[in-house]
Amino acid sequence: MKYDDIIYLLPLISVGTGAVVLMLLSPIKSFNISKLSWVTLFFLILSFIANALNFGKVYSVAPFAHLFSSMFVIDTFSGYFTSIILAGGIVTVLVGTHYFDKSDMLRGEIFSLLLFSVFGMILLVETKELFSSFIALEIASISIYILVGFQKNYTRRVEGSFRYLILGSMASIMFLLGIVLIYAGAKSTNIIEISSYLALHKSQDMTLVITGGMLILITFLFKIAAFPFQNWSMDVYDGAPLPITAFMASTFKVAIFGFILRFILVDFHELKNIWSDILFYVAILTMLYGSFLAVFQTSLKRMLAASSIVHTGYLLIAFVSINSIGESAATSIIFYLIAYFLSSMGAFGMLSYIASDDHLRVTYEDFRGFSHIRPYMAAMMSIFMLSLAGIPSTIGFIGKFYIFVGAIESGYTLLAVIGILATFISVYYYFKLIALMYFYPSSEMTNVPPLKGIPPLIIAVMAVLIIWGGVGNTLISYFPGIDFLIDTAKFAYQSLFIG
Amino acid sequence: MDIGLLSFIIFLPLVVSFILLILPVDMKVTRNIAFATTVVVFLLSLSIFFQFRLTDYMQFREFHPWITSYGIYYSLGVDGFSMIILMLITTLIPLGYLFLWKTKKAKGYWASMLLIQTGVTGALLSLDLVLFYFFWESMLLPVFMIIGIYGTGNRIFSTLKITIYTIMGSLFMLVSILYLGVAFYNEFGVWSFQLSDLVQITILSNLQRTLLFFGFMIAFAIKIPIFPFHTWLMQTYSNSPTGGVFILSAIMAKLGIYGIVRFVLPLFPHQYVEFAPYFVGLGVFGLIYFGIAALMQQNIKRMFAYSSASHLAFITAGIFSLNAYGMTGAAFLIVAHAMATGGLFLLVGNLEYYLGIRTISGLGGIAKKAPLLTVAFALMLLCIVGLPGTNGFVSELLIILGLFQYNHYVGVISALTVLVAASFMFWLFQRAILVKTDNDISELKDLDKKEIFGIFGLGAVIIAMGIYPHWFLYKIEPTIQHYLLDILKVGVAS
Amino acid sequence: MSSNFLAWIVLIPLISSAFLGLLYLYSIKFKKVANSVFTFFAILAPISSFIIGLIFFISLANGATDYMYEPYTWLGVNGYIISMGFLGDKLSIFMVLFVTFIGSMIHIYASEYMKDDEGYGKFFSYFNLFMASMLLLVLANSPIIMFIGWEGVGLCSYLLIGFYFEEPLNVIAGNKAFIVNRVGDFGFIVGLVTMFFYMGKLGFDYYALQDYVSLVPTPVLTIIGISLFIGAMGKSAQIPLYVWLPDAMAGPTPVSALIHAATMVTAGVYMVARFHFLYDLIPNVGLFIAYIGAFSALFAAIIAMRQTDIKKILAYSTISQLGYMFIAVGLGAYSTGLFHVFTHAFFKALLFMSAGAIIIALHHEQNIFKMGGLRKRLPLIYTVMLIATLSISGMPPFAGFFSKDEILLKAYIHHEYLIYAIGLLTASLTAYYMFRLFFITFEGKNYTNKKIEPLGWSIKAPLVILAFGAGFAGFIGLPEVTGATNLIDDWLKVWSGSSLHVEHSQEIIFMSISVIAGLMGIGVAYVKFFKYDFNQEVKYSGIIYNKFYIDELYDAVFVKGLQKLSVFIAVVVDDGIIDKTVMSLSNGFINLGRRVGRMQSANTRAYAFFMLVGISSFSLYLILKLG
Amino acid sequence: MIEASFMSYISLSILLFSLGIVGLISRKNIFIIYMSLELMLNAINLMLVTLSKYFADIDGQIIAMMVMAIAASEAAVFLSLIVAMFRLKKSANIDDYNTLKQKGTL
Repeated sequence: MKYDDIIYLLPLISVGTGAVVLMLLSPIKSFNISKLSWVTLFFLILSFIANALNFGKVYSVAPFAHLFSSMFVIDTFSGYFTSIILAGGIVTVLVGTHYFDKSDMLRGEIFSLLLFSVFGMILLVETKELFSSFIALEIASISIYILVGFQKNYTRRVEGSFRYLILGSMASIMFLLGIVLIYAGAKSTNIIEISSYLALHKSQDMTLVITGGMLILITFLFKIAAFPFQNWSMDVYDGAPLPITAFMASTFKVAIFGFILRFILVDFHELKNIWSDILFYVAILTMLYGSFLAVFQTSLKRMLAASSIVHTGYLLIAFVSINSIGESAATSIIFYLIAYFLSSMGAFGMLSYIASDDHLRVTYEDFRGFSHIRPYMAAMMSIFMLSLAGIPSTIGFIGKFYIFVGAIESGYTLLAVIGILATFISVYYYFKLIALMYFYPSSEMTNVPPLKGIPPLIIAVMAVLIIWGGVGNTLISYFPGIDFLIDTAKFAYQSLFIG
Repeated sequence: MDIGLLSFIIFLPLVVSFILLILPVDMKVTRNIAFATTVVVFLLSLSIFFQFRLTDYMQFREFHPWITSYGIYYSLGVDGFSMIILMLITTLIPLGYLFLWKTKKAKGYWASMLLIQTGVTGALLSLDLVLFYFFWESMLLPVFMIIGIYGTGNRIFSTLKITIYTIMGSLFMLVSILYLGVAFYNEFGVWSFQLSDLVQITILSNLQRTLLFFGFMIAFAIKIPIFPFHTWLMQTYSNSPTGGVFILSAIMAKLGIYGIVRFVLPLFPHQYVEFAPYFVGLGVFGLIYFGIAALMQQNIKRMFAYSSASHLAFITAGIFSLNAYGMTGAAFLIVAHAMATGGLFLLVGNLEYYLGIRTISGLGGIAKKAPLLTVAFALMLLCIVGLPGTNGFVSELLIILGLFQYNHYVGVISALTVLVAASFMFWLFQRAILVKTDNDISELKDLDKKEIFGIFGLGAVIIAMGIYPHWFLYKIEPTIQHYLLDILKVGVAS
Repeated sequence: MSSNFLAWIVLIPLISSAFLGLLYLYSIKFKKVANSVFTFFAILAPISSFIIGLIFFISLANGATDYMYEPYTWLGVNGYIISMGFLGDKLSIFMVLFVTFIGSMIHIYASEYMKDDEGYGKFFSYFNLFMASMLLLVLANSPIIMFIGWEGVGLCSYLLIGFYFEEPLNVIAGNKAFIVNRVGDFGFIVGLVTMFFYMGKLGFDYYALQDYVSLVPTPVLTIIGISLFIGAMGKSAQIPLYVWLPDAMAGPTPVSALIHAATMVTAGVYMVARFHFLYDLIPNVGLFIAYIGAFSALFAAIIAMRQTDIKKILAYSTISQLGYMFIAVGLGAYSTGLFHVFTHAFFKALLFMSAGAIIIALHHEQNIFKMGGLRKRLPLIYTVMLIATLSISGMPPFAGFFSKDEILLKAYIHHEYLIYAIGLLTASLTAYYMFRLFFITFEGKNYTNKKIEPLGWSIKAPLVILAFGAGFAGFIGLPEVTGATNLIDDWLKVWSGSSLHVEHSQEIIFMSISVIAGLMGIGVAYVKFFKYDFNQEVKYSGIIYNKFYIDELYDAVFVKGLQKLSVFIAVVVDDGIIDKTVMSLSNGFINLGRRVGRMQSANTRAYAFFMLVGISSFSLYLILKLG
Repeated sequence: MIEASFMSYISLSILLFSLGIVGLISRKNIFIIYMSLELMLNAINLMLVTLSKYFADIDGQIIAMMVMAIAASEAAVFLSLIVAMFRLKKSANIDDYNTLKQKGTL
């Protein structure tokens, strides 16, 4: 057996070991939050580097194929998503530490749980086999359940966590049921085998497999909070501690998409068009529902939660328009995920830095005249809002541009129009915040954190990235711009179909 | 890469404003540097004006790849029409600065003004539709800021209203742009959003073209604004600060017109011709409708808002008249009206600065106190009214000619313009400026040196363009003829 | 004399106006400038224009061809060139002469009349602008350039009528003048545009138009003719657009003199004469014009009979006289009309200026019933006023007699007996109300014993000069019965129209008829007012005194109507309907969102149930799909 | 013979699964909700085992084992949360936990 495959597993391994190590370290009193966070960072960055080693080229390997019976594949696609997930973890730690420090009941275990969930997510985007993907999903989800409800003396936390747990396990049961049905239909749970089976037996009755696929799809829709299964997200996002919300809203969604894209593109592309009609309506309803919820929220956190539903809708537009014509739909998802990751991570992160969940700067109104107290923070916040609203000169615009082009290209102009409408509605609730921050004379605010330390730096970096992603171009040839991102997304897409 | 003249014109204000925002300089320095910048830009555009060749169409082209994977290019160019508007913008803004000089606004105000200039010139000069949309949207933010932060009255509401309203329109335009791009891709197999490429699309059905046409038109109709989409205008104008309303009325509204001529006409000539009657109708209707509405307004800014709406409707009618007279006249009226309205708003800004916001009935007796201001006011007013000797007359005459050629009855109705503006403008002049009332205007000061220079500079241009219009027109003329070719093609085709 | 001096005729007053304006601003902003400076430059302008005009006149008289000067291309669109051009033919030079001459007189007069007014400089700046516009109007070589002057005149009338702008009434009068003129201009522009597209094939100056006019279908010509005449109605204050003229009295008296005598109101007549080639082809329109003129003449005369304000009376008399002029030009006898314009310029200027003299002499008293017995106290004014009154009443051998009589004759010759009758009636009415004015002012018991302001030479001199004009200006247009040549018909040969003839015996009869008519008017006036007793206070009332309530009618219909409509549009339509719709869309959406938000009930079982519904709907869809 | 028993196993598991769903939706007590979730899981396990028996390959049973493991881990989270909740509100009624209810609705 060839051991050089180990390099491909390094990210996974380092995160896993990190998780275990942190679990062991956390009881030790001398390791306070900040120390632990540095340890966490060490492992995350280690695996990030390990992942970045083979970046920018199209590859696809199944490490230790005989050992794992090629349950895992590590290709550009997974590498791409892994890097986003790891970045999510890193940002969460960097930005969140400040939050974890000042809020009680958050002890070192959270970092180990965080790493576990990251581990699960990486696994999720690398797996090629349904049941192992189920396990990965469960690893990620369960650790997140715990993270949400970690502060067990806050009702909202525990309640949110419990609701998430019940509905989540209901969803995963559906997932399991789907696996079982597919197993019953295709006598296998390996994606490649299933797809070859489907290819071979086109003529036969596929009801079981299709139903199973549908159930898996439902789970996916649940996890990304698409329309009929979106109710939990508002409560859970609202109930969770802010950094965790950020982590869930951006990173987890990315991982899920990574999995389902592989699932759909590789495995079920034969049968995809069976679902395309219903997904069409799901996308529309998701966007509408999200917009409806978002327009009247007073709490920023809930607004962002609702808006994340809308963004799910945008992603679903691209998801629907994936088809044989052109790769732009699929790649647009992969690209938009980055855009959304940066924006929402930035917004939530900023919120988690300057606000607290229940008493400090919760609602829109609490931000009156914020720009006079912290002009730069206000500017960053505005940048995130603009990017979320998809205003040009932010990466959010390019992402939307990309998605709508894909939709139109594959003939879903109506979806594009509705997406546009949702965008236009979103302008209202994003700009409201900017208006409040800038248009009011400065009001006295209690203990606004200063603009120094690591979290603001990270957030600023993300803001810069957003702008650069919006305007950056190939004029400066050696510096990666929009084109670079788009090309990487294309590589990731292509790598799905080799080997 | 080499930076062309146009890029310089576009991005100099942007760079300067960022530097100013970051550096810890106080308001005065910011203001002076900002003014210097605009002057430099003005000189640059002046050089363009003089280097402009009548022989060929698009000039000073710049062409660099931007988002190559989607064939989006950073491509700029200027033709006679955009050149005259560029001149207008770069001339107006410094002159406007002279008026805003004394406003005690933070540095953000001046920085935003510069940003607006960048957005406006960028939208004006870009030939790639995505690039155009890019500038078109981003010029909204500084306006949003200026009105919201420095505005008065119910500013936040009206700011959100204009922003959302405009963005709604431009999003429809975005869809149309994307659709065109995809259509081009489907037909030619490469991505491009170049105007010169997109006009070659042939595969679109008539229905699709019509829908896209309206996708574009709604954006511009809201910006201009054309009749049913105008309600944001009045609130915004009456609530925004002098600088904001100056920019909005004098420059931004004109860009809507410009967009129609630059993009809609070449992209959808058939629809342009097919729907011309409706827009001419809307235009002439709006001319009279807004004119009458202006009559009884109590707030001067509101009244001017209505009056500019009326003129803009007239311009719209002009560009849809499908002949050289109408379009030249429209181009000319864009300039004339921008100058006059801009000047008027600046003067009203002066009144507000000294006397606070007042209704018309709260003013009066200004003429005795501030004769220079009164003279300037009268000058601008006469240009609005379209009195011979001002460029207002030339342009209105040309548009009437064009509309008459388009349809005699429409032409006759549009000739009512000589009555519409006069009716309320002179009444306003009587009540607000001339007649002595017992309102206290002791705070009022007459124009200072800078303002005299600014406003009478405007006045001089207005008169010059009225007495010797040809010298300004012959540079637009070939471009207009070039536009007409599209229409003629349609005439041949249908 | 090179033709580019034509431009200078216009430019000199223009430059002086601009210069005076700046000087005035300087003097009020920084340091006072002496009146004498203003006076010098102000009076220099019209006189020098007059001299240049005179030179042109002489050279034309010596048989030079028409002068044409086109300095630059004013407008060139679509390869169609409209150049800024000046045309010096017999008509325009003729107009230039008397406009500048009368203008200079009024300038001189005003230089004293306005002497202690702080708006002195401004006044003359406006005045010269007025001259410049009028001269541009006259000298223009194409309708568009003419329109520039045309509008300029309107603007100046606005400025001068509202000269004392702090009084609301003055400004309102100015606005009225401008707006009503604009109504006329609307017609003018329509005519202009139509002309441009139907007659302008060869070019747009008068020659080109004249060459092409024969190829234009008559209906089009009719439209053009009528719409142009609407413009003339506005400028020359004919029914129904005459209402601004009486109010124009708000301005200082020299302004009234300038507007009524020399410049503005004659523009309409000039325009019709200028377009004679057009109107020759559409006699029906000409007839229409003639009738409008006739009725205006009568109407104004009737109103004038009951007025008490001296300037108002004169204003109505102007309208009435203008009616005569339009009768003439309408009937194609342009030269006759212009002849009356010429004579009228003299005696009307004279009347106004003497009225002005009286007014300042009596400390701004304008009500004739507060005057009286001024004969002894203002002998000079008495004399010149008498001349002027006789002249306007058409008494031989004064100027008015010849022109008016010739007009009536022309009316008869063209077999327009109704017009003739109206003209005759108006003549006697004119005689009546003018002498009424005259007797009440100068004869009768001395009513006011205010002390009289002494009048300076610069008021007296112009009066005397004009008095000669009013007396003898008629001799340039002697009727042929006298055997002398009619100089003016001779000069304006092109415009003299159809030269129908009547026997001299008949002609003499007509003369005597009109003289008798005039005498009757005078007689009545004498009986009623010569020994007018001021002790019983005059109280006029009734429809005539109230000018047939026309102003009230216009006000109620147009002004009030528009204002109501405006409020309706702004409040009901815009705010009430359109904006409400827009806002209700957004608010409706938000409220819908609030309703949808109920689904976030934080009830786990409800959520689960909702999920289940989703799942089952998916399955249902699948069942339907797979069959 | 085997057919019939196979179908009966399957139908039994379906029955259990439906019971689980119904319980999940209709019952208020958090314990019972948890139990109905477990019921569903076990129904799936039963199905898996039946299938692997039917296909005569071992995968299904292995999966069933793993599912039990996962169910156990979920159980841990569940129970701890239930304890925490009960501490907070002294109520086992799921409907009492609605602090996250959407405010400001019509």
